[in-house]
Amino acid sequence: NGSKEKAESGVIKIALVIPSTIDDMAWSEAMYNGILAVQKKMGKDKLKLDVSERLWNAVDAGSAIRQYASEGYNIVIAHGAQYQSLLNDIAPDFPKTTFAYGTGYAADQPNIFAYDPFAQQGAYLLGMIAGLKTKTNIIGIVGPVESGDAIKYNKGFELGVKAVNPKAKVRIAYTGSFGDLVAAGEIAKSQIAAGADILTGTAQQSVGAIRVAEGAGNVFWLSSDMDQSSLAPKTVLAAQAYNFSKVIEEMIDSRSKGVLGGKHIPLTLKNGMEEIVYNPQLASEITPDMKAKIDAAEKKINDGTLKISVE
Amino acid sequence: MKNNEEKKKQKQERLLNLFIVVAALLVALFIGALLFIIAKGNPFKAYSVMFTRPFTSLFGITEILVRAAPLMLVGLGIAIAFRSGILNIGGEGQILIGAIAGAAVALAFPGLPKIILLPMIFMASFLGGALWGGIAGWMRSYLNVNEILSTVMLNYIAMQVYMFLLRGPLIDPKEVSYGTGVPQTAVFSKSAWLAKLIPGTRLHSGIIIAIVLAVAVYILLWKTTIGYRMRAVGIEPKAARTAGMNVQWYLLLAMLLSGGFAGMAGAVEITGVHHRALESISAGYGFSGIVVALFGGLHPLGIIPSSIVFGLLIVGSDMMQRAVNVPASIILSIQGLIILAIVSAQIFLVNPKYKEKMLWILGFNARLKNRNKGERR
Amino acid sequence: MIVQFLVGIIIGGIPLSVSLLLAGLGEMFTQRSGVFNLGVEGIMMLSAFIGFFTVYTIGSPILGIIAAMAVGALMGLLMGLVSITFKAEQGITGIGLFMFGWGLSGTLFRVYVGGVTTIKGIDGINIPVLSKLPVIGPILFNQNPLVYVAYILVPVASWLLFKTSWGLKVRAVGTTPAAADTVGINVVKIRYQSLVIGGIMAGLAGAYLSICQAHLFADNITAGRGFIAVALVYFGRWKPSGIMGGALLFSMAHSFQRLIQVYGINFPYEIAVIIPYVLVIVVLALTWKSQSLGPLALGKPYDREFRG
Amino acid sequence: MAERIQQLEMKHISKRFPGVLALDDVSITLKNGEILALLGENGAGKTTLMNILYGLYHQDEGTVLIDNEVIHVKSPKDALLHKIGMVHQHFMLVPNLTVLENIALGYFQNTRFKLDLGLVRKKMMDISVRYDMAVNPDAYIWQLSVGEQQRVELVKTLTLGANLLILDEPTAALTPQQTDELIDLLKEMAKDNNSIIFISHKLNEVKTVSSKIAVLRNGKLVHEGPTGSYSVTELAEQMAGRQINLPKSPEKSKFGDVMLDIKKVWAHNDQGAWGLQGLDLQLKAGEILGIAGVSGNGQKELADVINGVRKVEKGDILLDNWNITNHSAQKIIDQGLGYIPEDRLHEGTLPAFSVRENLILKDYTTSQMSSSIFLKKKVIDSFAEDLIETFNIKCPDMYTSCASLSGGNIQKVILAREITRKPKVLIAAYPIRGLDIGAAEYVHQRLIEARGAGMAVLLISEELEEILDLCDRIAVIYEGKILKVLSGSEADNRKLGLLMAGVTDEE
Ligand SMILES: Nc1ncnc2c1ncn2[C@@H]1O[C@H](COP(=O)(O)OP(=O)(O)OP(=O)(O)O)[C@@H](O)[C@H]1O
Ligand SMILES: Nc1ncnc2c1ncn2[C@@H]1O[C@H](COP(=O)(O)OP(=O)(O)OP(=O)(O)O)[C@@H](O)[C@H]1O
Ligand SMILES: [Mg+2]
Ligand SMILES: [Mg+2]
Repeated sequence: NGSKEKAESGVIKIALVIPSTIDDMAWSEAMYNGILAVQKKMGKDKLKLDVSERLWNAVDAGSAIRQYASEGYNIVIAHGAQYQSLLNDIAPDFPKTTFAYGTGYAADQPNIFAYDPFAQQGAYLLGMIAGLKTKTNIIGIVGPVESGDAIKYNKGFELGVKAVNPKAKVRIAYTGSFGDLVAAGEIAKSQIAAGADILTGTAQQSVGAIRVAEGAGNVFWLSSDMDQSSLAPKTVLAAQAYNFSKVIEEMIDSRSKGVLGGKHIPLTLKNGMEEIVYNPQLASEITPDMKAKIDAAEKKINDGTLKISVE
Repeated sequence: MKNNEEKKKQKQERLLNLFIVVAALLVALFIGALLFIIAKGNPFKAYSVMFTRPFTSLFGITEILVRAAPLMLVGLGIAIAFRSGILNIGGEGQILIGAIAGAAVALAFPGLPKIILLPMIFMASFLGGALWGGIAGWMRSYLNVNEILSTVMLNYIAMQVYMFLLRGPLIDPKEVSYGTGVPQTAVFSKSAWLAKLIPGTRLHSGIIIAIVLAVAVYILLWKTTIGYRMRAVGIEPKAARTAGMNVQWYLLLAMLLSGGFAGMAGAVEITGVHHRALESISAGYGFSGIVVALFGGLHPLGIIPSSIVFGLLIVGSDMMQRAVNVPASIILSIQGLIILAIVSAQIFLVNPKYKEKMLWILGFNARLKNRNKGERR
Repeated sequence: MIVQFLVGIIIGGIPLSVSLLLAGLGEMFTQRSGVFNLGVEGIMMLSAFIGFFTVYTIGSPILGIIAAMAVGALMGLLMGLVSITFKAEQGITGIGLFMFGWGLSGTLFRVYVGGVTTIKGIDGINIPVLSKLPVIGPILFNQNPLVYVAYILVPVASWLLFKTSWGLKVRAVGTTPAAADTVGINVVKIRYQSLVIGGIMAGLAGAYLSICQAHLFADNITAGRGFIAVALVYFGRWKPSGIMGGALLFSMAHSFQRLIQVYGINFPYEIAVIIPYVLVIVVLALTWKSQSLGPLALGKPYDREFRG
Repeated sequence: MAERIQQLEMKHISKRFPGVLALDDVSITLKNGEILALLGENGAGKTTLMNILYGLYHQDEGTVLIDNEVIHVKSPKDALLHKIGMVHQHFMLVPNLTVLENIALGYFQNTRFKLDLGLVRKKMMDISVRYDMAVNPDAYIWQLSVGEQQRVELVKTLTLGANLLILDEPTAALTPQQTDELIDLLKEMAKDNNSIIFISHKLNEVKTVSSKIAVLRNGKLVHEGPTGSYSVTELAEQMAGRQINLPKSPEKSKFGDVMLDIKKVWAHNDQGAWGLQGLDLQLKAGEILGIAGVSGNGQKELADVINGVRKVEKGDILLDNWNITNHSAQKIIDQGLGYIPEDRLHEGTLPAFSVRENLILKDYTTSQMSSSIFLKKKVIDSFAEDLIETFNIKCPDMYTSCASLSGGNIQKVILAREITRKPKVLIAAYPIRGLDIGAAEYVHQRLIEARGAGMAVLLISEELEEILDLCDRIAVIYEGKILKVLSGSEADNRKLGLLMAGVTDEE
């Protein structure tokens, strides 16, 4: 009956809680842009959005989430894996509110969605691009911390490279921090100095590495989380981008059918919540031959004949 | 007669304290208002939310206490170290090591009953934090390595050790089997959860533990021979040595205790709030704890209210950011301003010269009276 | 191969050492005068933004650096106002300053820039011919201009501290302010001057990060470097050469751990990442015997008439 | 040197500190070539008055005039510009700078940015030669003995161009010889048309050096006039407002067993050289044994090794036949050692602790004051109250911090604590240094009482007067060894003076 009320008023209030900021050019911004896109479609009067930033710490986030729920927001999105147990704690107290978090698989409560980017899928395709494009046969990954999405991404990427270019070496180095852009830049420099001509990486720190790749000249960057080509149009070749707007739409849709949660939403190439975006300015760098190979692989992934194991 | 006068004086002092703290706060808020204008937000609305909204709901009030618990524990540890002459800025690392040690115990003995398991977790966290603080303490005592240097470095090392354990040996097996790989432990068995004080809120019994420990620290520092020695060593190591105290050992002990308390703050967070250990368990409590301790006058019983005030500051500004829609960063800068203003105001409370002037401004004519009588102490 | 690896370490390490060295040298003056400024991180953060913002709007990196230094000086004055004039506890003042600087930079960035944007900044200079020399070429003759500035400042700081009357005053004020006071030295003024110099240097360090190293600004760009710089002052025992040694040790260790990661030597990366921190502690612990007296009045406000 | 100050006047000076009226309408005058001695008990306001003249403090009321012109001395810099120089009660030297650098510090006030040490060296050597005060310009202050530091202070003040000199207890830490030299020097300088204000508690010196005296009591000027007509006892009476008799130990022929036996002890000093070189000494119950010697000859090391805070390299120390060599300080204290250290504020007490807490510093672990780890508040309170009363310690209440007490009262706290525990052996290092004559009388009485009660007292001092008055035997320490032990009756000023200078074979 809760959903009916909302349907009557016709306005959906979404609250977003993110660990970094809406302009981090990565994970948080991707989600923010996704919601904005839905808002644009539905109209500002139909979808209201409020954001709380820098709630990297789970305690602070918990308080924000609880407050949003008690203020009658319909959907509260806690955009990070670390928020899982918070939601499990809060959700039973607000049975009419939809909660969502990701990366995660466990939607243990009837009003929690767990969204789960299959980072390895897009990464596999990007890895193929890297393997095909590299001249030095050295490809560098600038990692933040070896965990969660970064592992999935890195593994998928490596498999993609090996699939098309077994001779190529993939070198991973971590900064030990998600936000240290300068350190990421330094690692990128070391990677380039050690011969890498294609770089990739995850988390908001990667912005620092992109800048270094751009400065180095003949190095390409492959983006994760979102299309980062606006940062370095001559360097960012392609991106594995999450289409969070579809995730949001699915949740809104579910609610209208009276389902407040309890679902695991994977973000895959197949369901279009994850996609490969090519930088139009560097379109000439991707030959039709390469494109064909990538598309073929994508097809295989989608029909299940190619499984990318991240175990 | 004399008693009356004493009382009047005490009343004046209290009034002065209040007046000065409020005045300092106003100055900070005024400068903060300029920041709001720069950030294109409405300062009036912001402040009214910040200082009233937390009190309008049970949720707000309980949240303040949820924050106060770890702050109090860290603050107590800092005060112990400070009183013994050591500036412990390694709280952040000690919290993490404490949390992970407690988590390891919670995961290893899920079947034990609550009254055994919880104390074991707290003990483990205490020992973990004590180990981390003790490293710095030992190096300071016996190798003469400056504790500021070592604790800054140890904070980074703790962070990496913590992450290593979380994504390796202690990771939730489900995270591995499912392939999400989020660095967090499995949820503890219920017997490792602190009791909830008020259902429907996050308020847990950690705050009671913290208050009890604050009293214990007070007793330790002022009512026991150990505390006597620790404070003596902090004030004048030379005299303490001449009086037969083992200065090095008491410095080390202070750091062990200080780290142990920070470690227990970690225990409170994992058993009271998250019920598991996860990334980013400390919201800078290691640093805020220093501020809390100093606001509390480095006195355990002062740290109780000061951690609650700081809890209000955190919760209130958090609510304010959502209400006014300004960048979250602005809260940090306003908290910074408040700290600066309040420490600046201390001079009016501590320095008798300024204090007299302030009393005079408030209309208490202590100074002139004394003078005419030509009184000597 | 070995030579290449070593050169790689040095080339990778030098840029990293610059911000630590600059901020550390500044903090050395501050501490020598008796003030413990834990707010360096906040100063670096704010000036990194101001430097970036100036380049972003006006386009001149030189002006950016000047603006960053000016903001650093102002932050130094603020620290002075609270810790010298109001005689507040210095550690806590530093933490306040840190929070203020961090928060303000984040706020201004969001409101007036909006999102991550890159700028032209200052690139390394490639001294023709010389930079082609083997081994020393890339190390000595192919660096960012501020790298040279930072390393030239090491002897300059030494000279200032040990060979000028001002430096003598700073040393005296930080050790026995009462003695300095009784020969007519204005303790407050010297401390303010030292704080301003410390602020300017921290500002330069911040500008280096945003304008020279990253060519952009992002929230928390300094990521703890200011705190490391403060720690290195202790490591270097309040001497420019010691601080340089510390900054080099720390950043070379960083560079080393990055390279072993990049070359795929297989062990948990966490261990690699903590190498520099452990190394700094270990070196200091091993050299404990050569202890020297620091500024004895460090952290203590000075007041002629006030008796604790 | 340029023009001299002809006349200095301080008129109607009042100064208030929170809770204390330190100076109440005080006026003094000083003419060129005069030496004015400023007398008064501890806390009478002498230093405060001089600090006002020197610009360190600012008077609440009153004016300062030089040559009939009102001057405003806002800071020491102004004072130096007016050619006023001051040697402070506590040395104002930077320990980790050299002598030369310390002097340059003041010298370069208004000169160039570049440090020209050569110039200062020349100036300084001029002064040093002219007044015959040898100092090594390149030595670090921390390497110097107290006497040498005192000389540096003087040279510094003169190099900075002062011709009105304020000397605040300059002789407190000097040996008799050094004191004599200083007095000659001051007279010399006065002849040279300098004016001098001299503060001291040692009335003999005052009588020899000064041409004029001013006496402060409780912040008020109670007497001013020429020195000539007063005897030392009269001066003492002026100061304290009562009669004062410095006590002497009554003759005694029977002493107890050997309580402290120091056998050929060797120990390093802070600089790593040998501070004690096979020192040998026996101390009996019920006697006061004086250690006479120029400071820096091993007194500090001796006190330290007995206390267990310095390592004994060779030799043994027996306390009541127990070997305490290299035991921990705690053990030695438990064995029955009492100690009145030289640095009363930072070694003898914990300055920020209350009087109450300082009084229990050595007894808080006894079963009387604590059970297991808990301190017994009530017992301690009444204990502290008792001591404050019996030892007449002047403090607002027992919760006042020790740092805020006057030197004499701090010494009383230490005495009360150490004597009440009835130690077998009591070491007293320079117990009356800096104390006024009334307080000195008090301390001496207590030491004599301790002797009467059978304690073995080791009195380390440079003041021959004190040693001759109190000691049953006198050991002269020289370069880390006991040069000779004299009985109280055979010793006199001259003999001791020679021995202290290392001369053993007179005639
Ligand atoms: N800065 C200060 N703050 C508070 N009280 C002070 C201060 N300086 C001096 N006093 C008080 O003023 C009085 C005079 O002190 P002053 O130091 O002038 O005495 P003095 O005559 O020099 O004593 P002494 O012989 O011990 O050196 C004392 O009661 C002292 O406690
Ligand atoms: N900012 C500075 N940088 C370097 N040296 C300085 C600085 N300020 C002062 N000095 C040195 O100190 C000398 C003057 O110091 P002093 O404290 O007397 O200054 P002042 O301007 O006379 O003081 P005030 O005007 O505040 O009374 C200068 O000649 C120079 O040697
Ligand atoms: Mg005095
Ligand atoms: Mg001037």
